Amino acid sequence: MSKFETLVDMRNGTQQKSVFYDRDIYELELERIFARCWLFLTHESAIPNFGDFVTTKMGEDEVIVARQKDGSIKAFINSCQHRGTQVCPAEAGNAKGFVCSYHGWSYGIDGKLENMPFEKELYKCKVDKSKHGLVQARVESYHGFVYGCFDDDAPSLEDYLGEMKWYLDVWMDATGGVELIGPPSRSILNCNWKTPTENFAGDAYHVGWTHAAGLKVMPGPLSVLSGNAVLPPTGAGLQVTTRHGHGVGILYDAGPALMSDMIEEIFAWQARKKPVIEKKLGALRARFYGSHLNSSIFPNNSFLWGTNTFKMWAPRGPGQIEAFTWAIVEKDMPADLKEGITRVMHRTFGTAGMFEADDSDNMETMTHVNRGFVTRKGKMNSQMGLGGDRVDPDLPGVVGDSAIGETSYRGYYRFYQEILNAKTWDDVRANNADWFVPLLGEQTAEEARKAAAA
Amino acid sequence: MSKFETLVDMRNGTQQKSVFYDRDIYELELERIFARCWLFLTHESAIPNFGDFVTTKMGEDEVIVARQKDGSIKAFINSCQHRGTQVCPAEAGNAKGFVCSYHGWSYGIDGKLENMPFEKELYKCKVDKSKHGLVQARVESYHGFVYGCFDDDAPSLEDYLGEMKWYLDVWMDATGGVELIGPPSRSILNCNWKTPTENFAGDAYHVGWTHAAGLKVMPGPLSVLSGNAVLPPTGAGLQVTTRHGHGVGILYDAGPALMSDMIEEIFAWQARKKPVIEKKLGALRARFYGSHLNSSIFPNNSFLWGTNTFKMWAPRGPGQIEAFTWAIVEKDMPADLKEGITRVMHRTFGTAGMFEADDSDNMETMTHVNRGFVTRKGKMNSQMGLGGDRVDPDLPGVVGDSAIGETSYRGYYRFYQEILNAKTWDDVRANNADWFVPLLGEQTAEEARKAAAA
Amino acid sequence: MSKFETLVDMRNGTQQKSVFYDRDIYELELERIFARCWLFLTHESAIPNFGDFVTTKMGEDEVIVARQKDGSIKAFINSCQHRGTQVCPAEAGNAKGFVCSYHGWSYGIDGKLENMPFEKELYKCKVDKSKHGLVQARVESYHGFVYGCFDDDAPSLEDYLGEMKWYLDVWMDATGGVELIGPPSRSILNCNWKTPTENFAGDAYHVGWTHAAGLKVMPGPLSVLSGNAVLPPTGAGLQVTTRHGHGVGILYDAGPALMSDMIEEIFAWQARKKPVIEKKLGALRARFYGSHLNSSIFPNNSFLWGTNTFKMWAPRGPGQIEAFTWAIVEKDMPADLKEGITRVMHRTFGTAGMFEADDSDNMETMTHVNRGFVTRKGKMNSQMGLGGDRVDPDLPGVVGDSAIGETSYRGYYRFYQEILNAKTWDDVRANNADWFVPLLGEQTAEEARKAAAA
Amino acid sequence: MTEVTTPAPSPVRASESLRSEVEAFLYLEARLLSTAQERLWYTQMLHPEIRYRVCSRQLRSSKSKRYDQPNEVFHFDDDINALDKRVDQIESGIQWRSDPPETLMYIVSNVEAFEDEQGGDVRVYSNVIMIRDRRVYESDQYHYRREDVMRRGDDGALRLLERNVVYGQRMVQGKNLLFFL
Amino acid sequence: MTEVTTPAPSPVRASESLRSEVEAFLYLEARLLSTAQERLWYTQMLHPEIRYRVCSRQLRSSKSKRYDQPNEVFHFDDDINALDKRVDQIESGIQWRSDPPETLMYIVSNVEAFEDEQGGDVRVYSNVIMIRDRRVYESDQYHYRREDVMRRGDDGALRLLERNVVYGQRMVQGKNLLFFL
Amino acid sequence: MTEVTTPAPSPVRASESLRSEVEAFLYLEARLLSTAQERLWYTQMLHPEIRYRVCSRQLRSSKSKRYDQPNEVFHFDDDINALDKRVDQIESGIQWRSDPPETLMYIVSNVEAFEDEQGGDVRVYSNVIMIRDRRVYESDQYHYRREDVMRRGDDGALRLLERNVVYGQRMVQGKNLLFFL
Ligand code: FES
Ligand code: FES
Ligand code: FES
Ligand SMILES: [Fe+3]
Ligand SMILES: [Fe+3]
Ligand SMILES: [Fe+3]
Repeated sequence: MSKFETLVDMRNGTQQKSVFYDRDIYELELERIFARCWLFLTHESAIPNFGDFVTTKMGEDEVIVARQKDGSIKAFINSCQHRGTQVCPAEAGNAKGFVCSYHGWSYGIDGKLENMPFEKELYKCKVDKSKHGLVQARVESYHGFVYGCFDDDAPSLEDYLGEMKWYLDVWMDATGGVELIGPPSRSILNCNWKTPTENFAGDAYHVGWTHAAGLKVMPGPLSVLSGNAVLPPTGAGLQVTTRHGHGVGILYDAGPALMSDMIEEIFAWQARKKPVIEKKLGALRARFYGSHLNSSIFPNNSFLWGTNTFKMWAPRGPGQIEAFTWAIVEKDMPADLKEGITRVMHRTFGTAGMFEADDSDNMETMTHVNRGFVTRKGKMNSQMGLGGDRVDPDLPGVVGDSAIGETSYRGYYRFYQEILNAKTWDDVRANNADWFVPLLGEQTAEEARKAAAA
Repeated sequence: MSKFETLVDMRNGTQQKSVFYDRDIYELELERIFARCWLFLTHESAIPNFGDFVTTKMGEDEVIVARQKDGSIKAFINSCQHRGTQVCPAEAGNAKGFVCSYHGWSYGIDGKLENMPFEKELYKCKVDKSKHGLVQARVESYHGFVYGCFDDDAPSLEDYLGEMKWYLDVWMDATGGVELIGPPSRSILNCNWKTPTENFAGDAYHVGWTHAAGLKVMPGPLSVLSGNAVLPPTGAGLQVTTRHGHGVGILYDAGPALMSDMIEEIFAWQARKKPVIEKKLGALRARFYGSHLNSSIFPNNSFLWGTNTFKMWAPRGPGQIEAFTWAIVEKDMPADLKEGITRVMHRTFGTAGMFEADDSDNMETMTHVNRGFVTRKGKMNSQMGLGGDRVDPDLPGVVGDSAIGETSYRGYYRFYQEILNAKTWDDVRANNADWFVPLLGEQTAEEARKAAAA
Repeated sequence: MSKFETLVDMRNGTQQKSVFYDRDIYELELERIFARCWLFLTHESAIPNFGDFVTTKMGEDEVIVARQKDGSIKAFINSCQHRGTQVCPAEAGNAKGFVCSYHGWSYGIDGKLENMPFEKELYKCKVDKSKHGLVQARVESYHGFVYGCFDDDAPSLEDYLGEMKWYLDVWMDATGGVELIGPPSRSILNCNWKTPTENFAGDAYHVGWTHAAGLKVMPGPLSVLSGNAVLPPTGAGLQVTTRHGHGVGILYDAGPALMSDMIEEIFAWQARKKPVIEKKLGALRARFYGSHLNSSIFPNNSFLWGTNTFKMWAPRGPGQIEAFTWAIVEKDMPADLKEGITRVMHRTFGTAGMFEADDSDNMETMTHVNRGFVTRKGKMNSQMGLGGDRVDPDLPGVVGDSAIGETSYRGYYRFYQEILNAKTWDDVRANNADWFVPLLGEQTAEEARKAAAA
Repeated sequence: MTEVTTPAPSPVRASESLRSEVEAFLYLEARLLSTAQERLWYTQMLHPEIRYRVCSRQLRSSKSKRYDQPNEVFHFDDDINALDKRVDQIESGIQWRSDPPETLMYIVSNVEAFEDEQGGDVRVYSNVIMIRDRRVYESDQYHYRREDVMRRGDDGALRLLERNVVYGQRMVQGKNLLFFL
Repeated sequence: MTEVTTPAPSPVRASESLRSEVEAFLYLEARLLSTAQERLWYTQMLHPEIRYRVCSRQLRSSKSKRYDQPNEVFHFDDDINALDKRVDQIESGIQWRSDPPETLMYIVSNVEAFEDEQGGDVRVYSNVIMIRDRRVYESDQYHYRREDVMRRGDDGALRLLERNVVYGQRMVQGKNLLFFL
Repeated sequence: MTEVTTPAPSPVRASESLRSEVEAFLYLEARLLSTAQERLWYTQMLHPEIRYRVCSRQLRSSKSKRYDQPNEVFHFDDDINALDKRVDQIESGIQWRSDPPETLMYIVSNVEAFEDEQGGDVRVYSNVIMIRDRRVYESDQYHYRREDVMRRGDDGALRLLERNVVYGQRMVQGKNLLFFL
């Protein structure tokens, strides 16, 4: 058994601290996670027209994401098939294609190799151009959110998102659709890529303490939480984790609580739209619309619905990430509401954000204390609510009945270990029936199975 | 036989140059040296009162060292048992305990987990708080100098110091006690952690040459050494190495020679106190009081008695250290004498020290030339005085009869190899009877054994 | 078969992208390439007199290169045999010897250990000084160009240069001799060391595209190439690769085309000298004199004859180099012509060079895109002209009949793989008869053999 | 957003004495911000109608004009109230990240002043390197260009009416911009 | 090459008003060079007889005098024509490396001015940190000392007659010096 | 030690002409120190009663007042004699580390001057980045704030009476401070 197979104790909700530090683990993550999972690329609204493109990262691979003539979207690696040079240094634009700055090989907007200068005169051995296009990734969209995947064997994006779709649909779809306001802010954080992801997936616990100062000075319905003065009451929220490690936490009715001078305007907007959503989805899910959702899509994509921030955490070695931040707005909002949300979102969760910076020290130190040999031999704990997780007929995924708990941590790391262990996606698929057992324990799982059978 | 077992030729006094460069060797050092030996933490005088604490490094592990209610001292790793965040960002202070900035778990001044916010409401599975305290190190003191050790199997601090105590007692104890003046200066040096340690352990040879300029312009009894103009005469000093690699070099009667405008005042102070010490310890050891002692306690703690500098060299990878520097003063000195010593000590051996910076280039280049593949295949030499080392009935340890020699280099690296090879401290203990054999050679060692038996 | 044996597909002209990124490959390169091949050190003209020396790099090893009393040149590692300190911090000078700044061991200008301070008084065990000289490299010169080699088993420099000598002789010798104008400029480039070397060895293809802007604004005979507006006509040039990976590309009659305001003066100088060279070497080779030659001597030494730039690319890990740049001038040129060439050479290919900087982005991105896990699984292509390479009775080496092609890339990486695989130079020598087979393919090679036999 | 640090439409260079006054203003501002006197800065140096913006631009080809998505992201886009909250946060006593306190140092240089068309306002260019030391090991360096507009209050003293920071480093390497630039 | 930033033989410190004028000149130059106005800089600020040099010195022992090879390498040694070509290259529209455009920021400091023996010329010392941001991830910092000579044109305006840059960092860590220092 | 770079009790801003004089003083000092003229600096710019101090502060929680150990360490705490020895060492000719010679470059900025209560003294704030190039590969950057006091000598020229450097970077990353700050 390799030393990588026991990084996570799925049943007891603990993880080796070395997962934030060890370079060998990181290399395995690149291979088994980032080269195999669906990774966020862009929102379709950033590349509406034929020839529009953005460049971004898939793990540490640089990719171009481009709108095709037929309206589809392709993604391909930003490295020339000749000697490897980057073919596009811009972050975004509209192009007919990409010309390599070294020898001028040119690629179409679909990444296919179109021209090699003086090909006829100089290439005696015919180079098969059809085999020298830029390396393609699979691309699929969900409600305009575009993801890419390097593994042909991976499930479809929809299957990969799985139970999460039921929660995403509320704001991505039932609202009439959303879009991301770019360009993203981009900044370094000296932390492991999993530290913000686990936090967004399932950490309502830190809000009152980490963000004590921000909560205190930004007046709003959550100010009372500052310094853990009070606990959200029972029934205030919910946590969910899913098949492929995605997690979501819900704080009911708290939607735009951190949106500062935009709170009232947003509440008013939501109040007007809520009836429409309720008609579409029923009361249970419509309540999510006005709630605050924190969430991560495995492996490195997070969002806050309510605070309207959308994040991608690109890894740069085990101890550093690049954070990408966009604002989420509803498509049918008036321009000044979109602008206001964007302005306030950056003020709270952007690079100069009053809440964002509170988190930095935590994430950086929890990464770098593990330089210590004895330190990194220790374990991390995510046992809050352990034993209380369950399957609910009305709520997809495994559910924790509390606004605050670590259900999503456990679910995130369960899948993390599963996919690290898997030689191929078939190994993952083999667990489809019983994936939740380690989270629930045999007994609860048995009940869950029975309930499902019934 | 692993490639790590032949880094040192104990008998011939040579070492592989790669010990200053190789990352694999460094990782082994963290495991077998820094996680097993006694490491300097602080002087008790820095944390006199209940609740006083300092933070420091044990190898690359960050630790908190705190005075307990009962006057004892505890040390524990500065990383939360929840998700790993650093719990104390200050270097020193007085605290009731430590509250993690992430979720607010709070630990007592003894490192025990005291409170998890909303524990009762949120933790269904009871987390056993008694098992989630900060990771403790053993802590023991010698004359107020506090050391920590991560290995339960290690000998006591007193046993670990061994023969060194006989030398340390002179200035640490017979003087009426000393203390360190902090806060320490802290600075980077781009060298392997063993380069300053070996130097302080046993390098009187470099003084005249490396410090030629400083000696020349700082008037005092040692100025004549500048540029190797003269050699200290026979009988001018002594070198000693000990069971666990600690070494000391003595230059008789040269005590405060480098202390610049404080020389006279210190000589006068020592002259007044010397009779007391002679009464306590006899003439032989009392002479040490007015002498200059250079020394390292294995693995990374050094001092100069006379120049009154106390050092800890914290490793930061194979090619970098953080140097901590304190001034040593006698407790019963008047305030202005303490202040003067501190001022002059920093002027000579502090971060802006006129002698300290002379050493930097040597230590940095002897580390980094080993980037060269052919360079680092070579060996280093520490054969000066080889063949002359002996055991002396009056002087604990293995002794070299000269102010200048490399006895302590050989002893330092002998133990370095021994503990790198040892699977546990039992492997070390098994050599207790014969540890000095490689240093003396069989024949001399045999005589030593006989003498000891007699 | 180790994973390092299939980095290059010699027959098909492709290479793994990981050769620019992987640290294990890099470590093997240090051992099997830089510790075994002839590496450029200096031109003799930089150290004309007894005691003159320069310091430079051989791979990552720092060396001193010094003129001896008998006029010969020695090279030795710049690391003291005592504790390893660098013994010479200057880049150049005239010295009687080198005194280590740590303890003052002193070495002669020949690297031999001459003096250890107080040796007689302090060293009981006699240290054999004759065995503690600085580690020597072999040194040989070719027309004043001095190379060093750490492997006693390697062929002589002349054998190592092999067929290249026939091309080098034209400008190094038949001109009456050349010299390098120093000191070199020195600068970082964040690229793998092979990226500029492969480029100089055989990349005429990039000139029109990469250097479009420079060509456009620097008036001269090559301006027409800007932006690939035209292709040099058939017969405009030639490419050659050789036994040990060295390559050269020739663009006929284009000599000083990039030399800006010096073009006319240089053309006039060459016109005057050409008859002499033609008399010595015949018309075929004399034409090389007024031509532009781009070339690399394996592993990391390049030059442009015509643009008169001479380069050494010292590796600093897999992703960084230090570029050394000298100007090449003919010894018998008048001082102001030498000065003008030097001035203009730095303006084009120096650290602030208008052409040099064009190349940087290509070389840096082709290195660092390989941080991407999927990216670096790909291959690089150097198939241009594959199938057309041949052996020519009049031209040493394997020849490609075109000014533009990738013959030299293929030859460079063929030898790269060969020497990486070789346990000793004997393994290389065993291929001497058939080395060109992978480049030509069996059939063409068979013809080549027959022709050679005839 | 105005193209920062390009000359204003009718650039009338201010007198040296006005430029000196402006420079002194910026030095004082830097000193207040680096000695935990943010409230004093807020009260005495800001104009109540201040617009405080910090902008990064997405990297685009200078030739591609067909792509029409916005290319600016505003890390700050604050009015006087938003700045008030930022100062409040610093003063809250429960901002864990600023205890032990951080140490800032500003190098303010290349101060140029121009008369603005709008009578009395001063348009000011400056370049800044700011280094933030915090914890034992963190030193982050920031650099940026500023275009400010200053207006005199009733008391005749200059106040900051507009701050426009062009943050040229596309990926912020200092991990956050939670300080006053 | 003149020993840069050591006092001229008869150093007569210029009046503060001349020094201010010179400082403003250097600030304007920096702004033009960092806002893609190199051509304006070339046309309006350079003297037609300009000599523009950037020099690195080989590290030598200060005691060794027997070695007589040259110790200076000139990264720039340009006259007005060579500078013209450099500006041309930037403006060519086909210099791939400068698209997306780079962002430069100069910190020009320690400006001292002296009257030169040659009537009317001004000898100017300054110290510079320049940071070049390009692509998403590259920020290279350069630092150097300058000794300039300025001369008034017929219109009375100062123009740059000599720039001598001492580049003290022996191995240039910012990978190239392809910008105006 | 005085809290550096916070306003003096009765801060009367010096006239611009005095401030310019002070700035010129600091520029000259920087130039002497970076061109191997330390002795000239010592002789002509220092006041015989100078107190020259460089201080690091231990990081403490701003709330914890119960801990009463000293929190300052002085890297320099020199009088005129100690400074003399430091200059001697540089000039000794046997300081191996300074051969080949180092190259220093100071960016002195944010110079503010105040009249001190003690008649005639000038209290001066400045911010500094200093970069030291040495050997082929070493470039170390330092940054710090200074609070100086200057006093006029009998000849009317300013001399440095007090230098107080607050060194904000707790762990000195440039490996030593063996230069004049
Ligand atoms: S590397 Fe892209 S065209 Fe050659
Ligand atoms: S990490 Fe410390 S309380 Fe959660
Ligand atoms: S290391 Fe060179 S003399 Fe000791
Ligand atoms: Fe948070
Ligand atoms: Fe020393
Ligand atoms: Fe090129």
